[in-house]
Amino acid sequence: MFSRSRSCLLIGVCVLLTGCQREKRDVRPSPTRLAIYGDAAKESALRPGGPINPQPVVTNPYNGSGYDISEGQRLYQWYNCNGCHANGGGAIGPPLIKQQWIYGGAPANIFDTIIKGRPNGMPAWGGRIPEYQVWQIVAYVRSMNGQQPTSATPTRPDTIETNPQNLRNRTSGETK
Amino acid sequence: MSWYGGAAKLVCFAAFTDALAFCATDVQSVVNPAGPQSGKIAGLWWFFFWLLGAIFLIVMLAALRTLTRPNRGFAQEPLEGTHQVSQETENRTTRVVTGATVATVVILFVLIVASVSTGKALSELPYKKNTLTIQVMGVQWWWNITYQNSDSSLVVKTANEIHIPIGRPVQIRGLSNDVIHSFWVPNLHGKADFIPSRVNTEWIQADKPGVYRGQCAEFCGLQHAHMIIYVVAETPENFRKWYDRQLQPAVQPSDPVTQRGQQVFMNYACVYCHQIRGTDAAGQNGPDLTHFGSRLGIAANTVPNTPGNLGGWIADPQSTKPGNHMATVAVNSADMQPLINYLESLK
Amino acid sequence: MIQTQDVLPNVPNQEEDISNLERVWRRGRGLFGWLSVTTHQAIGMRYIVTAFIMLLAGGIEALLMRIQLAKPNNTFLSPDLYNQIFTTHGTTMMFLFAVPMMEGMAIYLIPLMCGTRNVAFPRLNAFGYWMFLGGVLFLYWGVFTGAAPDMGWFAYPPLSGPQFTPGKRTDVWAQMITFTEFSALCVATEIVVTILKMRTPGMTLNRIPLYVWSLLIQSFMVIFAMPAIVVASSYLLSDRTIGTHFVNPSEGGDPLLYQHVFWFFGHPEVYIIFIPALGFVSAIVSANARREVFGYPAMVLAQIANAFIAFGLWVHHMFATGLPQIGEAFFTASSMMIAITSGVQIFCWIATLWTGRPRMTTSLYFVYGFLFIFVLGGMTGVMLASVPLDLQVHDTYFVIAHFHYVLIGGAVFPLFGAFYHWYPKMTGRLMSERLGRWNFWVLFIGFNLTFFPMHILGLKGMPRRVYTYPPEVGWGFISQLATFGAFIIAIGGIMFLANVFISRKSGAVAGNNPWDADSLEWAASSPPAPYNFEYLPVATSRAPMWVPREERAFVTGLHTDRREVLVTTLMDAEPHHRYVLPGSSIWPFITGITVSIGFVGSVFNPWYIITGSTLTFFALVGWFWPRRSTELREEF
Amino acid sequence: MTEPKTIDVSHLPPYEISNQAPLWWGQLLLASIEGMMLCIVIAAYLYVRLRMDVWPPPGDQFPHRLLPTIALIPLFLSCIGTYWASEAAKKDDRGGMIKGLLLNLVLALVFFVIRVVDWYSLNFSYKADAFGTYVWAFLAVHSYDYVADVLFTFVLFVLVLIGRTGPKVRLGVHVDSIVWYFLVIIWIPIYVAVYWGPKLLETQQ
Repeated sequence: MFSRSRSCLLIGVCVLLTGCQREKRDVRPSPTRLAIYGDAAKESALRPGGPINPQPVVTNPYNGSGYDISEGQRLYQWYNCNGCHANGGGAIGPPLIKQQWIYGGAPANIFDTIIKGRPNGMPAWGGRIPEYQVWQIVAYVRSMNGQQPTSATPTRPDTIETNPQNLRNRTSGETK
Repeated sequence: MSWYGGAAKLVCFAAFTDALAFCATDVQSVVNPAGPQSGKIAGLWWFFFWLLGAIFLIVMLAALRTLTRPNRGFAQEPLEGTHQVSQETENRTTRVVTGATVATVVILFVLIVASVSTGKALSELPYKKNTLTIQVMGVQWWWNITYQNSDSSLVVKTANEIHIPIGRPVQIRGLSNDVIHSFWVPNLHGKADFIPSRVNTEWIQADKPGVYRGQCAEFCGLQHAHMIIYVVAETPENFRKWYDRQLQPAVQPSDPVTQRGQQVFMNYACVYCHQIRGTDAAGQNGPDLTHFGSRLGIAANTVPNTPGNLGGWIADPQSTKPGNHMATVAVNSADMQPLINYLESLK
Repeated sequence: MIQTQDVLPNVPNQEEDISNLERVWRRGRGLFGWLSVTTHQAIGMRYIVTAFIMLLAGGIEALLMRIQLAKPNNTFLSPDLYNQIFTTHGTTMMFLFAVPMMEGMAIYLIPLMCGTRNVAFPRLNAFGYWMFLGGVLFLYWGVFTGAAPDMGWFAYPPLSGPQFTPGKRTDVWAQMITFTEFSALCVATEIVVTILKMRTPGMTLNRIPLYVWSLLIQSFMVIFAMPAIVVASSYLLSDRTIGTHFVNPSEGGDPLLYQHVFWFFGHPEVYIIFIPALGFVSAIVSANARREVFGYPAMVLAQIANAFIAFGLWVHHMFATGLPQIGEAFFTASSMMIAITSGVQIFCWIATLWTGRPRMTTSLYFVYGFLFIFVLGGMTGVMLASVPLDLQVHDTYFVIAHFHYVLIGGAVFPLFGAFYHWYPKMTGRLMSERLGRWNFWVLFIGFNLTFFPMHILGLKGMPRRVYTYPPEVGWGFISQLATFGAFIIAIGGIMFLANVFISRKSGAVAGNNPWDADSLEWAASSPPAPYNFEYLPVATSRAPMWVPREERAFVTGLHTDRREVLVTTLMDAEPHHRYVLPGSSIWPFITGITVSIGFVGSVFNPWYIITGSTLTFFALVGWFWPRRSTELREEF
Repeated sequence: MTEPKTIDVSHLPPYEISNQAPLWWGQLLLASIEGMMLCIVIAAYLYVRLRMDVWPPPGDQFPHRLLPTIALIPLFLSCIGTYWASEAAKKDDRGGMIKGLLLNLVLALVFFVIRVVDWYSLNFSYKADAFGTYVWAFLAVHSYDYVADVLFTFVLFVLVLIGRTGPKVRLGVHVDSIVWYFLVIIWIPIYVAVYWGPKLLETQQ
């Protein structure tokens, strides 16, 4: 009897927890994630080192958080990542929807790539944007590959062309 | 004297101070029109108010009159006779109810005519000449403003603050590229929803100088409450001056502190989102800051534009406006004062 | 064997009939029995209790919002929490309180008023309740796990779309809608069929009580309006979960289309809530004014007209979206026409009270409160129908004041009146009239104190759905007043609850017809037996309970050894054939579980639609599989 | 004091298989709910089309019209089987019910096979654009209802086959017929919208 009520409690707690990570919205980033890795990036402990990557030890604080993935999606546009990588399919830069990563596809590797930049065009964002935003972008990039829970990942963007005249096969949109 | 005496005093005091506030703070009020559009609507409002108020009183008096009918009380009387009303009474009541219904129809007809003719009058403003076109784009959670002109050198970009000359019809072309917003400056006109993939226009005109407060009126997410726009109505001369000032690129910093501030701005993430014309900063994601120092408010007018507020806003945007999209950038304490000085110098 | 009906015909085998009925209609024991109940009184009561709990939940959410808004720049709630709470408040009140409460009252009262033993589809009825409960549990699961919807109760895309509301919040909302609309459609179907086909003999169309008319009209409105919200919530859900483009403007969808579809449902929804309440008012007025409601044909026609017009004015929720002017004029006119049909009803009630001899019971107090509040809300409604005025006050506190005046005044005040009126029927004891008066005045004053100032707030430019405001706009004091009023309403609510619980134990025993009211439910005992009537009473006039006892008539010859009822013809209610209702069944509950698996699962993985449907198919086969045991007992 | 009058109903039939049965009315209402839903979606489809300049959107081909048009023949013919079965149900004619239901099921399957083949031939997915979304939604919703009703008809068929032809089953067969007519009737506007809609609403270049 005791064990049954305990398992009921356990199930109840699990049910309550299912929503938590996905729905968490820390709009205010924790102060420890405000660091801007400038030149310090080279001495950063977050250096998994080179193309061949041993066990990544750094986990993304925003893993599985719907809000942060969506923030990452916004920043991906804001910081013009789509300028080279398009919507993950790649253009000037390599595609991001893929299995094989040149510099490693673990969260820490992607973080590292964004912070330090890579040869042949990937700029170093270290010294520019705060750490928490990099992690949000990492979360979004990983979601492109289905590396985030589907329940936390948007199915499609609401990509909206601002100017109705530019819309493909659309009427002008003038209503008055 | 007891506790409720004190409470009564308190309420009276609060009522008094608020009555003062009521008179003083009509910067965002439907019944304090500052232009022809809102004036017509306010006129229509008072017409509706008095007419419908009178009808309400009549209906309520009729309803209360029924209370004076002989009351049967709780005791059970014999059933016979109580449920039947004489035919004569029924006929008279029928006449009264029919009359009331006919009166309702007539009054509603009057109201429809008044409403539709006011609507027509509102749409006549665009036919005036000498108009000004301002493109306003609602963005989560601020207003991106462009004064349109066929001559591209006369286009002005700013944010969260519209200056208009008095007596001149202004066309607001409303856009949105994220969610639906609604532009509403009640002292000038009603709402216009800004809907992605559509352009909605609204014509406003102010007849007396002043600062009119407006606010997004369609729920648009976390900071819907802090998406405020000021419309500053000025004399044509003042407007001209303001406009010419806005056409200029940003002032170059003259003293070492502001020069340092400019460097700070360029070195941090600020440049990815903000534009300061005349410098390398060309970000388009956030408000244009070219003439930031001349504006009334910060963070879509969430707080007044003071150096203190600005410092607080940059250091921790999420405390002023939780959930907004400005990056929290850890600016060194040594860099903060020059940065504030620089931004405030952008008159 | 106890006689429950006030008058019984003199027929042989009376004792045997009654003991048969007792046996056949007995509810099962234990948890299994509780889950398989299909009698309408039990299901109706479950709806009422669950919906009332939802009223309390919505009320608590309202108080939290009022605390947050009591002073400028308050930080009691974060914006994220505030958005969740106001959305949950609206959703709860519209979908989980108002509609289900009206349905619950209808399920309880309609078979009694129609003089039959149960609703037409008892198992569908039970299933509807499980669906409703599923919606309640799902939404509040979201609330307690931080996945409460936060995009407003009408969930306009793109804000509610995949990009701007990450996580599962909108999905929870959309599937909660699916649950409750299932429930509403089940109830509407069975109410319509019960009213059309199972009225007692003699209850011709022009003898149907006004409350039953209002439910017939409301149910048809549900049938024609709810499909729109099915479409709207499916649009949203499939856009979010499988990436369709129903409302995606960049691929040819249109967010404005969602608004059209939503309000095509949303406006009739308001009438779905308050038309039954008008039925309550008619019942209370006729019972307490000691005469039939004046102008019966006018009342019925006005309600029908109301229902038709309700489908032609959804656009007045969208005047600010920039529609063509000619359309706006049309929708102004149609919106104002509602004032005519509502006006006719108001005039008829006043005429009834004027020519009758009103007995001031608490329920009649609530009717007077209703008249005051609802007429005032109607006046502001006429203002909102005018395009220029609407452009100013749309989406402000003026609108909030307006719809609380029409929904609380138009639906909740009559509902409280109805509780006081029918509580003795449901429990067998009268509620305290003394506490009732207090209850009324506290609610009435609290209500006006809360919501009247909001008109002024709206005119002073306060938009709705803002989680805070700065001090310089001068909304502080009025907001504080409204917060104060909200707590008075809460006290009124507590007084009502106290009255319910005290009277349950120690109220005066009611007897069958404490108010000497006119309709057939008062012929049954209080509370009614599971079979309602030993012998179905015949409606010999429009007010069958005011017919002298010796002139009443009854139906005999129905089999009492099974749940047999009488089916009558549509217009004249002539007896047509007998019809055996199913007894207790666990299958509605099982089907409820399988359907819930589909609904809840599909939020996380679309394939659950297939899983849920397959399971539901088997559950339905179990549901409809003819039982050999019952079939053999049938003589045919 | 006179005794209350009584109306004796014991002579009335204990069940009814016709449009007087409550179940028949319930089914009619469920059909109106679905019909209403369909009306709204078709109206929405026209609305979306009016907002587009080019129709169908570039890249999307017209759906082929040959197969679905041929498929109408078994669909309409299947109504005969349904009618046959429902009339037999009224007369308690087990053989007639079996034949009618069998005809219904076979033709329904033929139709559905053609539907699936045709569906595969669409060159756009629901993810492509609003046009694709609507076409897929129409097909998916109708197929869902269709499969559900075919399955329930099959269950009824099995019941009749094993000799369970009590009034409930026969009423079921009768009511199932109106569901089937409904499914056939709503297919007509969907067919027009999906297969002729793009053609009829084609942009005049």
